[in-house]
Amino acid sequence: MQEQLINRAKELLADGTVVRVLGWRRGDMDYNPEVAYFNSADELNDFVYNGFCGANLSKYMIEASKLEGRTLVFLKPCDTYSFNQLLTEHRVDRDKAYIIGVGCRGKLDIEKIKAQGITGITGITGTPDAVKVSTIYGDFDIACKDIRLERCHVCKGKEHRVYDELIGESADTRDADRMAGVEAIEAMSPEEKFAFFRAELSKCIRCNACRNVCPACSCRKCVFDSTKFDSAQKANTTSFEEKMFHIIRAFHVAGRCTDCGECSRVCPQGIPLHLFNRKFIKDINELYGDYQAGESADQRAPLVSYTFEDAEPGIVSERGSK
Amino acid sequence: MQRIGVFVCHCGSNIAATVDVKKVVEMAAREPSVVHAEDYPYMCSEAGQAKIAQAVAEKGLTGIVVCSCSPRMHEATFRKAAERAGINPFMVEIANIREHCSWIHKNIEEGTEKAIILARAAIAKVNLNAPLFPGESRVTKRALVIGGGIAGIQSALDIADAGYEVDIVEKTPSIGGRMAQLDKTFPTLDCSACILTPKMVEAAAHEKIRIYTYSEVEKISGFVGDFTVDIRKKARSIDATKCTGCGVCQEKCHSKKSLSEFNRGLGTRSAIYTPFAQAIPNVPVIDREACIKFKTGKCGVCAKVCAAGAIDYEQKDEIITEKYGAIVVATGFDTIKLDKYDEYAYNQSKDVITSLELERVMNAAGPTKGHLERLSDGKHPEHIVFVQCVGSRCSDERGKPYCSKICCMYTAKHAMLIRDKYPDVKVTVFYIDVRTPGKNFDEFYRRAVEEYGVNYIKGQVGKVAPQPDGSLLVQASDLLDNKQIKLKADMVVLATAIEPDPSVRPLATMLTASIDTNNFLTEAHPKLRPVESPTAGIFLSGVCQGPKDIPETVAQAGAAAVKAIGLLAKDKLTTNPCTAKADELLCNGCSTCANVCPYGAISYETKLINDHGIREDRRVAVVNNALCQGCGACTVACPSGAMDLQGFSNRQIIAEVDAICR
Amino acid sequence: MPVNEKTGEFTPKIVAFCCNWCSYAGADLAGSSRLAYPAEVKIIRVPCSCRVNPMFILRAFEKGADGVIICGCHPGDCHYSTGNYYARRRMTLLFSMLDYLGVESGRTRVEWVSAAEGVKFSTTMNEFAAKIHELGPNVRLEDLRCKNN
Amino acid sequence: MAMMKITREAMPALYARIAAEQSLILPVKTAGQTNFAAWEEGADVDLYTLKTVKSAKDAFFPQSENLYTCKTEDKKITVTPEKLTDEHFVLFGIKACDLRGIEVLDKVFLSEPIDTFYAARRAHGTVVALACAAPSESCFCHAFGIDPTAPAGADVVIWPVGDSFMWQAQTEKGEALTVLAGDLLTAAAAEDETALENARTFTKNIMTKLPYADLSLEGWGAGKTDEKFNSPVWDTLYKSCLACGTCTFVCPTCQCYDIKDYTTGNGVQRFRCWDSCMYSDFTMMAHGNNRTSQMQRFRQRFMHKLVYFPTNNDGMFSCVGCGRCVDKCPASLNIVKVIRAFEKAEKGETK
Repeated sequence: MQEQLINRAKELLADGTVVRVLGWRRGDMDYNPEVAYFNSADELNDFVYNGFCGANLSKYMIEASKLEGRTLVFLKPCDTYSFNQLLTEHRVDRDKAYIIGVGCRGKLDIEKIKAQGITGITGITGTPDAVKVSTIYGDFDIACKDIRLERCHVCKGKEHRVYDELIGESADTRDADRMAGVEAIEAMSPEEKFAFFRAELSKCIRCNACRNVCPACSCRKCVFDSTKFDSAQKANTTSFEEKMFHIIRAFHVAGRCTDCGECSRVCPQGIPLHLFNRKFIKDINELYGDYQAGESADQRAPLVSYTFEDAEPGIVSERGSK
Repeated sequence: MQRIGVFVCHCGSNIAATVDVKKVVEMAAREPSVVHAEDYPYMCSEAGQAKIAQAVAEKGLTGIVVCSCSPRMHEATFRKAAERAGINPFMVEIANIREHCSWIHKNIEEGTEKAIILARAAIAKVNLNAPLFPGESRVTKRALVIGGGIAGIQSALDIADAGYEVDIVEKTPSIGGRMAQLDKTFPTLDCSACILTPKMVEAAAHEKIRIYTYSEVEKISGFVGDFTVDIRKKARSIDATKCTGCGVCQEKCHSKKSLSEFNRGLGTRSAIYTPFAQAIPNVPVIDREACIKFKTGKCGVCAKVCAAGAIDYEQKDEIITEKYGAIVVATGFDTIKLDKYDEYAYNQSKDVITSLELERVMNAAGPTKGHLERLSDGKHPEHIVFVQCVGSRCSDERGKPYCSKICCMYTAKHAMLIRDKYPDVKVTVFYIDVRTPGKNFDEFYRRAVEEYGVNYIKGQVGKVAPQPDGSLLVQASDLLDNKQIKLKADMVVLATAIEPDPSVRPLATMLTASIDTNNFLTEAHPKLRPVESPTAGIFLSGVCQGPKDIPETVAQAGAAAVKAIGLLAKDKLTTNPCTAKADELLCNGCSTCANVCPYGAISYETKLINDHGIREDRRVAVVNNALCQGCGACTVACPSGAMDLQGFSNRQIIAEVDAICR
Repeated sequence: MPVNEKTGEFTPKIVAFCCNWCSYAGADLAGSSRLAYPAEVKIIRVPCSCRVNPMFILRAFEKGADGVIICGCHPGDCHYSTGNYYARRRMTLLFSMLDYLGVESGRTRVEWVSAAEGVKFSTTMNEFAAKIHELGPNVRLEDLRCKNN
Repeated sequence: MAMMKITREAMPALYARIAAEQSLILPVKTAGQTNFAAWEEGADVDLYTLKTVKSAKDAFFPQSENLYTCKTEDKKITVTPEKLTDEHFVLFGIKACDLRGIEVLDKVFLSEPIDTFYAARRAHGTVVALACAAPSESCFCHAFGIDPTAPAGADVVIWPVGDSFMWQAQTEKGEALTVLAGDLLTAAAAEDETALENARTFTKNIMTKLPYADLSLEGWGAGKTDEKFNSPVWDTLYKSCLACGTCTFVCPTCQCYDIKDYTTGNGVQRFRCWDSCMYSDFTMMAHGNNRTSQMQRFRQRFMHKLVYFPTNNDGMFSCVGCGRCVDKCPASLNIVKVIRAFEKAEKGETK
């Protein structure tokens, strides 16, 4: 598929449809391609598309929308939800984007490979179903389903929600219940819940990677960076600020988060941040009807809507902690 | 840093009794930005206000905190005082240490401590206050009166007489309302129609008044001085411009079995009908549910007999959009449903009727042509029992907790009229209390007892049981003699509680006017602003605000009219400066705020922004200050905090939170 | 933990956000009707319940509040017609999240109180304060530094 | 000093013995991640994980710390400076690269004006280094002349060999710790020393096979400002940078901090916290920011590590090759990619 993408990108550059290409560039390891702009056919020789191209390119389109001319952007099915959401919020310009919906059979998580005790990796090759990891300590064969990103286990499906053309086959890799993690926590006692989140959030280093990678966190200036709320942007001397940060961040993206999973993917401390977002998604679905942010660009988000019969906030204590 | 003056009011002993005002002064004075603090028995008095002016002059105050009664009471007073003293009125904050403190806490230590904290919160807020300047908005010189009963007619006439255009919207086919259904009025016993119809005619003939009958308000947008209202003119199926009101169509109509709403269902009417003889406009409507033509497509006799060719079966509802500066609500009342009062046998016996039904029975144009007779068999009654407080002053959910206010008097009226016209009929009234506060009211009641021999029994009726012989057995308690009694009656009349007309609820939502638990519209102040809604530009006329008799209704209608006239007389209004404001540097242009704005006050423009040296075209939110009412929905919807509310800014509220929690 | 110096009892800090049109007036009515409720409750006036930002609530907890209650007009009666509907959704979700994080759900509450419901205002505040007393001091969302300084 | 030995089974006893005397900071696994943390009963000590997520620098330069407290009472303000630490502690299990990182921080914080908070912690800390056995693909400490099998600058060095750790005190502080460990340590036998040498040789051999084994810092270092600063290479390199602070916060040498005030309600608490040159408000001043684009911020970070710092510190790079940024950057950017991109560009030019 990679060759197909490169060739098509070269064509579109050549015929002037686009003036640049936003994609993934080969990294210095097989597992760390980086997001990059390609301005010429020559540069496209470094273009790569493989199982480690998990990065969601839609947020980069905010900056690309400000540039002259059209940008070719490759979006995986789940990335298109984010793009739609950004369209809804007027953060990207549809006319400035030429979207190739790329096929996706699930993306891989290098952390899961490393978690198997594999280190000294010198190369990774593979098929859609399995990879061979070569290391200085020996070679390992691993099934892809064991090393997929968390989000791929709860895949939203193989359909692209917005595109100009499609290249490549996709597969729905869902093999887990999206809300299982949330439900497990909901079933805990308040003490257990508190202990769980305290342990997770105690790791937070306020690096802001989750925020900065998040396509919904597209504010020009985050409230945590401004002085409007007297809120701390950086690590404070106690733990509360981390809680505040993660609650508010999740709240600000509630109803806008497409559950793209980038926050959990990038967290250097492996905090399962999607558990915050999915809690809101679950509540929204249960209380206000099923809603998938980014499914189309003309939806009205749940937090800017209401019905006369909405549940009262007291429902929280009624449902109560177990 | 601000230079803040803190003024602590004793409110006589209202505050000083449970709050140590000297201590509040002492503690407030210690706050870093406070340069002056004093107490005074009545801060709102002229002398109290003079103290503020003096402190401003002497200490160069930039902000003022008044620890006193609720800001809903005197915020405006102190803002004006500040303005006179040369300070921007929005540099004043009130710490509510009366309603929220001294009146509810008996322990002086507790009260004082809380008062100090409330003062600190207000000081913390003023520290962040900035001068605000009201804008201006125009006033449309036209009023809308919703409801065409005596309240609406009177308000409309008064406004029109002052020279302003008025539209009346009435949902039934004619104006006149409940008063048109009454036979006689207390305490003068003059004929209701005789005094009402001239008013109706006057309203119809007034060059400044337009009447939309058979019409309903569908949508209201805008704000004080500039409301836009959609009125649905329901299809009458008659071309009103052609109709001469001859009435032939009603005579010839083949469908005559519909229950007459005007006669409270006690008589029938034709499918094409005017509700009553003196209806205004004297143009019938076709009840499409009852009309054979509409039901089967056949018939059409009315069109055949109409010499004017006014019948129009194709007529459709029409939406009229009009602008108004003021809106008077006069939606009136209805009696409550008696479904839950099985003990009175209202649904079982035709001879158990409500007082309003009795009005129709007594009326010469009513179902019995004014003859007092049992509706079951047309027999002349020998004994009529009146039951007071049916559903009024009721502690359970079936009725209303309030006193309907008019029942004592109309029952006395009914009793008196019956005894006057039919001296042979025995009249018994069961009452809890007889309430007669009104001019000539008690005299009237006493005449009923003393001159007309009406038998008043203090006690409650427990059961009305229809008997096989057609009579009614009334079981009651006599509280004065402390015994259970049973009476045989031929008719029972229930003084049924009144409630606001059900149409008021959706209307209140459209008006954004607040409503109480009983669906009466809330007044801006129960004593000082009784005819105004808290929502600016909305005025309350008649029973929609609370139970009233006719003179009170007319008086209030006039008062509401005067308030509306006062508004319409202005060319421009100053707008509330506590509006939302977008920080262009932070705005994402995401439209989230516009999605929650109930006033459509937020629009977007693309403009060149200089963000610390980065110049770029950005889509940013712009708030229309005339439209924004300052609710703050947008401020929370905005994820970046770009949207803030002046006068209730994020930092101000956070400062209050901090001060309370510290 | 805020403790009454004399009695040694837990005296919670309770922040009540009241909308200007209904609930603040309801509180005024409670006052003029002399319907007592604990002095631990301190009211902050906001134009509408929809003005209450979740950040204010977290801020209050951070600074040591033991309970936060938001009062607004009854649904359908909002002075701004729709504000409380938005507030209702926001608060429902926020409270649910706090519950999810292990913060006792009784520490937060929304109650609709009209201008005519002085009795309800007083009853609500009494109930809420009693609940906070029962729950004890807020430790899960408080910034420890504020206690020591 | 004498080579000693401690069995793996004896380690918990060692931790308890040290912790009874002073606080012990060592790699602990919490919620699936290993970071340096204070030991407590039941802690999941993890000496196996090669790289803690954050480096060990927190022990001397915590992510945030209070500097002083202002308390207002009425209109008076009292200022109470935070007390300098006077308690001894042991930092256990630090790797050679992180140890070099501490050396870099010493250059910054222990030269005039001395950072007293840092200095107090340095004076009270005993450092036990753990030699590496199995480097990972992201390691490149050798490029900075670091021998991961012989950590330099520690008070004690330990080596994992089979079921035991070899233990050798390097300083007087280290000797004191050896005394404290007492009977948990036994003298190493000759065959133990041989095994250690074999292990070290094995590890060094692996170092030569790592993907970054050939990484060269040629062209970087003191005095290279002009030729690197204006290079067009930066323009393409930074593009995918998310402007988060991950690289900065996991880095053992990043030493920038911000000073902030926290309002307590009765005054303010002044604290410092790690800052990141990747953040848009880094060194923000009243007039705005002196670096307005992410390219400038991105460039700053690497220029500082590879050019400015060596220029001011006798050629010492402020990168130690720990490879954490390689592992953790959410956008897969890292210092090696920067070095290689320049290498490629410069080679291209010379062709």
